[in-house]
Amino acid sequence: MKPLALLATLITGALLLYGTADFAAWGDPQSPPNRNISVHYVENAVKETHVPNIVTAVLGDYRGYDTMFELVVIYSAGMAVMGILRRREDQ
Amino acid sequence: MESILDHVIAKYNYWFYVVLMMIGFYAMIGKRNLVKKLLGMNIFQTAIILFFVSTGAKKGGSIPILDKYAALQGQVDVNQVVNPLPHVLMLTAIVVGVSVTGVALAVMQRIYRKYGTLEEDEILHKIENE
Amino acid sequence: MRISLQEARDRIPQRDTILETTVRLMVPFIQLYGLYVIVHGHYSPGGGFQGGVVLGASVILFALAFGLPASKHYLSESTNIILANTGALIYTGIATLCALLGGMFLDYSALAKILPIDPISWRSHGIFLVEVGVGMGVTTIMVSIYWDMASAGRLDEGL
Amino acid sequence: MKSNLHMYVMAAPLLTAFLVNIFGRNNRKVIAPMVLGALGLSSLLAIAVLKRTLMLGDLSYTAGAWTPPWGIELLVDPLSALMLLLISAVSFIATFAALPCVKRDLEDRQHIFFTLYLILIAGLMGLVLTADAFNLYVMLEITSITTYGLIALGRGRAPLSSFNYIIMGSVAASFYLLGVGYLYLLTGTLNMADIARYLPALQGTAALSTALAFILIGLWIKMAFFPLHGWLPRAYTDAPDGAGVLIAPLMTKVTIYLMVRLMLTFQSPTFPLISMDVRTLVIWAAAIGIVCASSLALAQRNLKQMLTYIIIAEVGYMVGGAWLANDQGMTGTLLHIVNDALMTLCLFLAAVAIAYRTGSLHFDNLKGLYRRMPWTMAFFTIGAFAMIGVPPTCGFYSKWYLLLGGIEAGQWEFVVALIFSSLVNAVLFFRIIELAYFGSLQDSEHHAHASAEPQEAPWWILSPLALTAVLLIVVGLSTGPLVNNIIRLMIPVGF
Repeated sequence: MKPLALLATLITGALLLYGTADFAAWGDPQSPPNRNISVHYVENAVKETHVPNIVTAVLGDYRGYDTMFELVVIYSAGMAVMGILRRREDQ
Repeated sequence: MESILDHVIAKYNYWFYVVLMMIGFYAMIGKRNLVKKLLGMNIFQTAIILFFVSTGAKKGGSIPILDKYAALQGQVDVNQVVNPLPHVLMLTAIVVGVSVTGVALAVMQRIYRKYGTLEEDEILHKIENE
Repeated sequence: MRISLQEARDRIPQRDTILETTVRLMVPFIQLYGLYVIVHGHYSPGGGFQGGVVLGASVILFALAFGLPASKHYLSESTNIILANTGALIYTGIATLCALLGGMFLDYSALAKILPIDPISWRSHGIFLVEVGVGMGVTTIMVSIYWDMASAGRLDEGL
Repeated sequence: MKSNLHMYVMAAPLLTAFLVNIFGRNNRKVIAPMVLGALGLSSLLAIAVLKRTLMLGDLSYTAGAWTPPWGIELLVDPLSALMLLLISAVSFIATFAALPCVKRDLEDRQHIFFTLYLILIAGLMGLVLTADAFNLYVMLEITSITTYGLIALGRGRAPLSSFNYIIMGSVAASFYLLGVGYLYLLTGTLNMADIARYLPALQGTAALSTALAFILIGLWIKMAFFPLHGWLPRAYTDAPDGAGVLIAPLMTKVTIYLMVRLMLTFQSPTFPLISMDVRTLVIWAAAIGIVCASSLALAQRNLKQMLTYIIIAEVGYMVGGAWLANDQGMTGTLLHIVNDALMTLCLFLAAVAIAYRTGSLHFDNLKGLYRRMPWTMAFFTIGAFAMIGVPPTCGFYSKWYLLLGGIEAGQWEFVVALIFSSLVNAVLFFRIIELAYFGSLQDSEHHAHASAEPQEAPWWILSPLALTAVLLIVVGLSTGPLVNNIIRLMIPVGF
C-alpha cells in the first residue's frame, strides 16, 4: 500500500510541477488572471454596487450565488454533525 | 545560467505549494491512521488556498479596498490593487474546508465510540471478528 | 432539559475566579468586535463569515470557562437552531424574493420595488442584509458543532 | 427572455429544507407533506422549464443580473432541463419510499435527515444548471457534504464507509479545484464558455494538459470510474435505506453529466479535446472497468452490494460511450444517463422493499420471495430485464446506441465489454430470480418470519416501485422522440 501511495504522490507531484512551466511569473500585473475579468471588478465594482471593499462586493454580489451555497455548505455541515453525534440521555 | 535563475525566481512559490500539496496527498492515501488522513486533507486544502491566493498577487499592489469617491470618478489604477477574485474564491474554499473537517471529525468520533480506536487496520480487524 | 445558571455552576468540579472574571470581561468585547466585523465589512476586511466565527468563538469561550450547560443557559439549544435556520433563510429568502419581485435570482436592485431607494444603493444594502444572515448562520452553526463534539452528542458536561 | 422558472425548481427544495428543520423538530407529522409538496412542485416546474426550453430555445441566466463572465452564469438548454426534470422526478418518487424507512430507522432524527436530503437535491440541481467552473466546485461540495452526513447516519460500519468516502471525495474535489486553478492561471476566467474561447490558443501547453487531466481525474473519482471506484460499494451499501434510494440513482449520473458537459463545452473544431491520444486509453480503461466490475458483481452474496458493482460497470458504459466521440456513442451516453437513473432507482426501491420486510438482503434470504412478495418481485424482474437490456424496456435502446457507436468508432474492446457485461447481468439477475422463484422455503424454515403467506411491502414503497417499473417501459417506448427532440439538439454537428 505504502509504495503505491508514494508512487501515486510522486507522479501527481511531477505532473503538477510540469504544469507550472507555462505560468506567468509570480506577481506579474500582466498575467492572465490579473488582466482578464478581475480588471472589471476593480474598475467598476464601486460604481455598480457602492461598496469600497471589492472583496465584499464580489463576494456578496457578483458571486453572491456562490456565497449563498457557501452558507448552505456550512449549515449542512452543522446539521450533519448534529445528526451523526446527537443522542438522547439513555443511549 | 541566468535564465534558469529567472525561471526559479518567477515560479518558486508554485513549487513550494506543490510540495506542500503532495505532503498532504501522501498522508491522505498512504497513512493508516484516520487522524493523519484528516490532517493530510487539511494540508492539501491549505496548500491549494495558498496556490490560489498567490495567483492574485501583483508587484506593488495594495489591498483591494478603494477610496469610494476616487473610485466613483474612475480614478483607479488597476496595477495598484491586487486581484480580488482569488481572495473571494478562497473564502469559499476555506469555509468548505472547515465544513468537511467538521463532518469528518464527527464521523471519527462515532467510529471511536464504536471501535475504540482510530487505526484503520485495527478497525478492520474488529469488523472481521464481529 | 433546562437548568438554572446556579445549578449549572454547581456541576463544574472546580471553579476558577480568575478565569471566570477574565472571560466575563472579555466576552462582551469579543462580541462587540464580532458585530463590528460583520457590519463594517463594506469598508474594511470582514464580513459575515469572519464576524460570525468571532461571535461563535465568544460563546465557545464562555462554554469553556463556565461549562457547557452554562453556555446552554446563555444561548439555548432551540434558539440556536432556530437562529441558524433563520440565517440561512434570510439569504435564500432574499435571493428568492428578488426573483419573485421580477428581477433575477439574487438581483438586489429588484428590492427597490419594496423600498424605493436608488437600485445601486440597494445592491450595497442587499449585501449588508445577506451578510447579517451569513453572520447568524455561521455563529450558531459553530456553537452547535462545538456543543456536539465537546460532549459527544449528549450536550451535558463537555470539556 | 427573462424567466426565473428554473431557479424556482431549485429554490423549492432548498427553502423547504430550512422550514422542515424548524417545524419538523417538534412536529414530525408536517415533514412528509412539506417534503413531498416541495418536490412535487419542483417536478411540475421542471416539466414547464423543459417545455419552455424546447419551444423558446436556450436560456443563459446570470444570478444577480450581471453579464456572464463577471457574474455566475447558469445555462438552461434542453439537456440541463431534461436533467432537472430527471432529478426532480427521481427524488420525488424516491421520497415516498424514503419516508417509511426513515421513520423506522431514524425516528428521532427525521428532520435532520430530510434537511440534508433536500439540500442534496438542490445541490444536484445546481450542478446541472451551472456554467461556471468554480460554482461547480461549490455545488460538488454541497452534494458531497450532505452525502457524507446521510451515509454516516446508517447502521453498522456506516461511519467508517462514510469516512473513506470523505477522504476520497476530498481528493476528488481538491483535484478538481487544482485543475480549475491551473485553468484560471492560464485564462484568467472561470466561466466555462469563456475558458473554451481561450483554449485553442493554449493548445499543447503543459499547464493545459495538467489542468484538464486533474479536472477529469477529480470527476472520475467522484463518479467511481473503474480504477478509482474503491469508495463506492461500501458507502452505498451502508447508507440508510432512505438515503440509498436517492444517492444511488442520481450521484454518479449527475457527475457523468458534468463530464459530458465539460467535454461538449471545451470541444471545438480548433481545439480537439477528445481526439487526443488519451481517447483510446480512456476507452480501454472503460472496457476493462466494465469487465472487472461485472466480474466483481458475480462474487457478491448480498443484493445491494451486487447492485453497487453493477453501478460501477454502468459508469464504464457511459464514460466509454462519451469518449467514443461520435454521434451514436454520445447519444447512447446521454440516453443511458436517463435510463440508468431510472433502472437503478427501480432496483434499489425493490431492494429497500425486500429489506423492509425481511431485514436482510443476503442471497439466502431471498428464497421463495415470489410467493411472499409477488408484486415487489414482479417489478424487480422488470428492472432486472432493463438492466440486462431486454427490448421493450429502456435499457435496451441506450445499450443499442452505445454498441453502434463502438462499432462505428472501431473500438471493438468496448463492444466486447458491453456484450460481456450484458451476459453477466443476465447471469446475475437470473440467479436471483431463480432463487426467489424456485428456492424452496424448507431451507429457510428456521427463519421465524419465512412463511409462504404473501407479505407485501407497504404501499408507500410499493407504489413508487410500480410507477418506476412502468416508467422503464414508457421511456423505452418513447426513445425515438426523446432522442430526436432533446438529445440530438445537444450534440454539435460533425461531432
